[in-house]
Amino acid sequence: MPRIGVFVCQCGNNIAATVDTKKVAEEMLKLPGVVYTCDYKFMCSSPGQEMLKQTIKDNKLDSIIVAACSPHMHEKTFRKAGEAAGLNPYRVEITNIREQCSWVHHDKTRAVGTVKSTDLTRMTLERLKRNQPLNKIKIPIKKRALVIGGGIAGIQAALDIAEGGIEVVLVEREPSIGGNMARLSETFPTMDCSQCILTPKMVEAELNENIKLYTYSEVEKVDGYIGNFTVQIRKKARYVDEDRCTGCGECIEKCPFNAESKFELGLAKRKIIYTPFPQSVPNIPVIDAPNCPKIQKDKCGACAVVCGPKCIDFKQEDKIVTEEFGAIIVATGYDLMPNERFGEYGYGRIKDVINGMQFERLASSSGPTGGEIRRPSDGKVPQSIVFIQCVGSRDEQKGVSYCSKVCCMYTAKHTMLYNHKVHGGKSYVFYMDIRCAGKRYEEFVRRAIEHDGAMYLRGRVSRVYEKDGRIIVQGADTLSNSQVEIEADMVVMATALVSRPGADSLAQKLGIGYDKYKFYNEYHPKLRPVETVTAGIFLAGTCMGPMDIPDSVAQGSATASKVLALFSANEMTREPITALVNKVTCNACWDCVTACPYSAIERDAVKNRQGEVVRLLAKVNEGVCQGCGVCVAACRSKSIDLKGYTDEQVFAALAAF
Amino acid sequence: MSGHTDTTGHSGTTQSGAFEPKIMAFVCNWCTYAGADLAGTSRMEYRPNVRIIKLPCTGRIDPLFIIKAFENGADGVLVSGCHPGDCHYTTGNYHARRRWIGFKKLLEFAGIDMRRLHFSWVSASEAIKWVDLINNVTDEIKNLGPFMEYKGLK
Amino acid sequence: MKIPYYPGCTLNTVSKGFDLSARASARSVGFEMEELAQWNCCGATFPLSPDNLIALSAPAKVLANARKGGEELTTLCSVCYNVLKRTNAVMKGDKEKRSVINGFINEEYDGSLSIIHYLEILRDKVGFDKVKAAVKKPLTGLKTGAYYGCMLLRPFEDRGIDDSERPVIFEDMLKAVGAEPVEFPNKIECCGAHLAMSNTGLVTKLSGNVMTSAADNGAEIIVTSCPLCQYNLEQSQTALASATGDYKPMPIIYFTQLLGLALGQPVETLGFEKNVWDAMPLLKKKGLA
Amino acid sequence: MKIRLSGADIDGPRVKHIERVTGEDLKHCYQCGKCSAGCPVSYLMEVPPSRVMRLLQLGRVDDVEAANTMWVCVGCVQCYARCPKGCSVASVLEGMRQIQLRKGTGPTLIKDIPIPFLRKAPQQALVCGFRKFVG
Ligand SMILES: Cc1cc2nc3c(=O)[nH]c(=O)nc-3n(C[C@H](O)[C@H](O)[C@H](O)COP(=O)(O)OP(=O)(O)OC[C@H]3O[C@@H](n4cnc5c(N)ncnc54)[C@H](O)[C@@H]3O)c2cc1C
Ligand SMILES: Cc1cc2nc3c(=O)[nH]c(=O)nc-3n(C[C@H](O)[C@H](O)[C@H](O)COP(=O)(O)OP(=O)(O)OC[C@H]3O[C@@H](n4cnc5c(N)ncnc54)[C@H](O)[C@@H]3O)c2cc1C
Ligand code: SF4
Ligand code: SF4
Ligand code: SF4
Ligand code: SF4
Ligand code: SF4
Ligand code: SF4
Ligand code: SF4
Ligand code: SF4
Repeated sequence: MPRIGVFVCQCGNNIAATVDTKKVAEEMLKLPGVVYTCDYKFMCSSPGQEMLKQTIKDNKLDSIIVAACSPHMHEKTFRKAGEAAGLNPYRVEITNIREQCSWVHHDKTRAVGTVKSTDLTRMTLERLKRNQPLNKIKIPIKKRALVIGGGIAGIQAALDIAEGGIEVVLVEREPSIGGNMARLSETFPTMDCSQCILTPKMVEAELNENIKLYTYSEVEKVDGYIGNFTVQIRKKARYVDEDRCTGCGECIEKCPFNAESKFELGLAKRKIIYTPFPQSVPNIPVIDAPNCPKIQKDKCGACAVVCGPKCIDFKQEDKIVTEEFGAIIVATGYDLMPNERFGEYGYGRIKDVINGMQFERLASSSGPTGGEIRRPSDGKVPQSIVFIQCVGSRDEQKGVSYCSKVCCMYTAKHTMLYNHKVHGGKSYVFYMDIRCAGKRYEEFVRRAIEHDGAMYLRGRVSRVYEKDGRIIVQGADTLSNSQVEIEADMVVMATALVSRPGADSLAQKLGIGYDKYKFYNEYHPKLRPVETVTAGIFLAGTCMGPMDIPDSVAQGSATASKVLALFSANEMTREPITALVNKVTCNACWDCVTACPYSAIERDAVKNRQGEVVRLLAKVNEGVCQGCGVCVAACRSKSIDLKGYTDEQVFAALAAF
Repeated sequence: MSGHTDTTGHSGTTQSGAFEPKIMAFVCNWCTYAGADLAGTSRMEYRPNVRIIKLPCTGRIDPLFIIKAFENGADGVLVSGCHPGDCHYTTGNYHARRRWIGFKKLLEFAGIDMRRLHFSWVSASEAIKWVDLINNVTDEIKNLGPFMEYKGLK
Repeated sequence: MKIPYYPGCTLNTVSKGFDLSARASARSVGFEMEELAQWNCCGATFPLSPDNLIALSAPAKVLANARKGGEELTTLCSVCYNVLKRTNAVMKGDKEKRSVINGFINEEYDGSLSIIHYLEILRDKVGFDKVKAAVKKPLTGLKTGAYYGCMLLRPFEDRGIDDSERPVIFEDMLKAVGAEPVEFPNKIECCGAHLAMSNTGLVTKLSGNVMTSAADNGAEIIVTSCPLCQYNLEQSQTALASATGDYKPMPIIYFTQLLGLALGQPVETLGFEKNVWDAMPLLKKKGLA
Repeated sequence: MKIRLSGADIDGPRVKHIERVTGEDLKHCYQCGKCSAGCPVSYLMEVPPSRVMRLLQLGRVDDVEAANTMWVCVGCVQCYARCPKGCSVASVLEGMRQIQLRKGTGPTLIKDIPIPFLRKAPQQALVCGFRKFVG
């Protein structure tokens, strides 16, 4: 027989005014299993808690009910008190007779309130009788962090975490970290040179003892859960021994062959053995294997000959390394929508129609033209440039429905750069709306218009074609209500920012969600903007949607502080309200697996001694389960139950109703 | 021991003898339960006929709970959770809703008048909505009279 | 290979040369165009207002009849192609409209026909490489502007023939027969279409833009797939030539006429005599006739 | 110009009628101007395509009906093919033309067709023209 105590709180007059607490206590004492009841003025006061503890001990109670205010108020208080008196905290249950009774039923005769309080407490009692003691789940935390993607967001996250004394592995797909920001010329709204503010951070990331860089690498497989992830990383063959290479660049110098530079977006060539750009971090070249005649046909080998430390290894293969982490930050960034989709703008047909990122390269002092604006076709300095905004953005027919958020600003920036570099050059901007809502952004655009003379035309362009060596741009100016035609030397398209190819497969490896454009989903757009539904995995930067550098950096730092907070304890405790599979009855229908919003249920197998699979069954990963109970309702064979809210408990409460 | 206790010791009627329905409410912990709490802290008044069972999420609600509630003497059942898109567990309430569609047919088959079953969304800030909901449901069930189909089953 | 063929009213009358050269060319590259036993005018315009179902009954009737004879239907005229293809999409995709239209025409047609343009047959079924192999007289050095107009390409969701902004199917065909396709920006711009009836000034202007654009890029001859385009371009050249002194009119012909020439059909059977601006001098100059 | 706006015009029966006949939802148009930019006869129109959409959004059916726009539109569908929102000004204009033709209030543009045209023009031009201008 259980030994249950029921404590009915008066809350001064808050409860006692409309509930006869004494009567409730007396009614409870009549029920089987209840060995002690009382009512008390202020249960949560120190004397109240002391009384509670003492009574538990004196009467050898094994579980208690406190009939008082909402569990959202004092459940923790009383569980703690119970625990101090030697009870399992989950054997302490609350009945809410204040918010649900005394405060909402104002019957001064106390009849209504007393009846309802008695009913509610009786229901709690029946639940409590079927209560199992539960223990908080303790999860050890592996205090190392993984950052996937070495753009500005990922670099910032890694630096901040390292600053907090925690080890970080930064995995970058390309041969160098830096991401898209490395391509930019000057950056809005302050017009600092991108390289000047980015390079020091890249170098710092390389030198920081707490940061391990895996460039030219990709995440292959992710297992585990918050605090305990196991990750396989593929280090792609560089054909250069990273440990011995001094970065002298001799090999690059001597390599006789060229290929198109991906970094320069088709505006320049690079060698077959190359670093993407001069300030690459690490400054270790890679060989572009598909284009290297030595690797393909055993011809050449010049680089190996000139390399002093002999670090070229044409036989190098990909390597898989396995590492363990407590948290993962995803910062894989964005791409630009392929321009080919927009035939009406002449891209692909007309050489001098380029996109915004290509313009960044032309304007960058480390770019293919040394920072002079010269058009790709003949190297001439363009005397007029038409900028087209919203190319692919806000275009649900051929592009994406969202606004890319940064292109209004960078187009204004482009007109300024152009005006500074080409005196007398005229820029025209076709826009639909000017969306520049950041701090000092509106002022920035007005400067482009008022000071740098950019001609803004409200409307879209419909046709771009060549005539007599010039580019004819046919658009509309809806403000003057007319069709306009401009003869230009160059056209720059502000194409939409889109997710990276393969963003979805990475998300599937990580178990995080993404939207229809394959941008990653945050847990809550306002209140948990850098978390994902998968505990321990965080998001920073443009992998979740278009944003500019200030936002990307803020998010990088935000994820770092989340990780540091997580790592500030040695282990995590979690509410033990999790699902549990009945191994005997589970028939492996996997309904629960598909129902679980957190992918917390795995397909497990029972094996015999020979290691053969005897049968399959579901298994809940307690580290991941959030205790929603969706699986329980989904299971048709009643083989999975939710601790603390078991079917048995609910039915018992119903029976007492 | 079952049934609302009342001062006369009879179940289902008040002293005055008028029919007082018993209403079972299944609510989620995060939204509706908090909304009901807010009604309390705001000292709003509503009909006393409802008894709440708190669950982590409406997605936890097994259709059997509802049948059991009727079996145990409920005259009406109320299910309320977070608004679509606001679920604390992201998609729990979608699962719940999807299940209800099939479940409704089953309930009708089981002889339960669908007017006795109410679904609603009440967020943590919608105390007024909660109060209105309880009052309306209580009045409606009152008009329908006691649920007799299952009486005597137990 | 036999493919059911809908000529349409224009090809049956004023543009007979288009029809004949296409049939003969088809035979040279290995397929037979089998004219539908029974057909009526398609209406020559796809009604843009969706409530105008009556206008869909004529093309639907064509489709229903064609379906009785096979699963495919080919046409030459761009307008017929456009009207039939779009009507077919309605019959296939919109159950409600389908039943109303079927009610009008007293048929049970479900949109299961596949409408393919002659050029698509050459590209997808025959293959341009096979066309190339069948060429007897390569049209070497013939600078040809391929004029697509509107109806082969738009609107994009029903297109099928090619990318609506950057089509190449015509040029690929011209390359296969050894001609030199000329890229010109106005190849997908409108010629003025039915405004020929009410506003010749406008047609002259639009067609003029097309032709000057082609001429500026070096075209000596223009090919089309649409009798109305052909008519508008031809008719506009007189006015164009007198308005701008340096514009020299050029022949505007159907693509099948060039195809037939390359495949070795006798030049007199190709219908060049019908053209206002004679192609013969040019072809002779190039040693092609 | 000053326009007095009223809900009765904006959501009025004439606008709704146009929407029903043309199958277009005028609200979708966000006035980017791409249709006007690409329309080959835009320069001739008293009200260019994007402005047609705007005036109709404002409930100004008369202003559109009074303009030559729907009678010079060649039906090339360029506006629709390139509209980022999938609106078809071509359909709107055709629908409005149909409304006028059905009422018999449209101008008679093809009273007298030049004989040489009749003799030489392709059939399709006649069929199409009559469809467009006579209804
Ligand atoms: C033309 C243009 C001009 C701009 N100008 C400005 C400006 O002036 N000011 C401003 O504030 N913003 C500007 N921006 C926006 C700015 O570029 C972005 O805000 C910023 O670069 C986003 O950084 P990120 O780290 O989120 O992404 P990225 O820079 O894209 O970095 C992501 C990194 O992750 C790597 N990666 C991707 N997938 C994987 C994978 N699976 N595994 C490993 N690594 C992976 C990528 O290789 C890349 O290095 C501009 C954008 C454009 C297009
Ligand atoms: C009409 C309106 C509608 C909005 N709607 C939305 C919306 O739908 N969605 C959305 O995302 N955002 C919305 N916002 C923006 C949103 O309100 C803000 O982003 C958000 O509230 C900012 O929070 P905060 O903490 O920065 O500042 P605040 O909310 O202003 O909080 C600052 C706090 O600091 C206290 N304080 C100030 N000085 C001192 C001092 N010296 N010492 C101690 N305390 C001090 C203040 O009393 C205040 O409590 C809206 C804004 C407005 C004006
Ligand atoms: S425990 Fe709750 S109900 Fe009791 S006195 Fe404290 S606040 Fe009031
Ligand atoms: S020559 Fe050798 S050491 Fe120098 S950069 Fe090349 S690989 Fe490195
Ligand atoms: S072996 Fe390859 S990488 Fe080396 S120098 Fe030759 S081409 Fe360049
Ligand atoms: S930021 Fe400006 S240019 Fe870019 S999509 Fe949005 S509105 Fe268009
Ligand atoms: S309780 Fe919720 S989170 Fe846990 S396993 Fe079940 S469905 Fe998944
Ligand atoms: S739903 Fe139930 S029976 Fe099916 S796998 Fe899950 S626990 Fe097992
Ligand atoms: S192109 Fe479309 S959205 Fe843009 S103005 Fe024209 S109808 Fe409106
Ligand atoms: S269909 Fe009419 S409105 Fe549209 S682009 Fe063509 S001519 Fe202009």
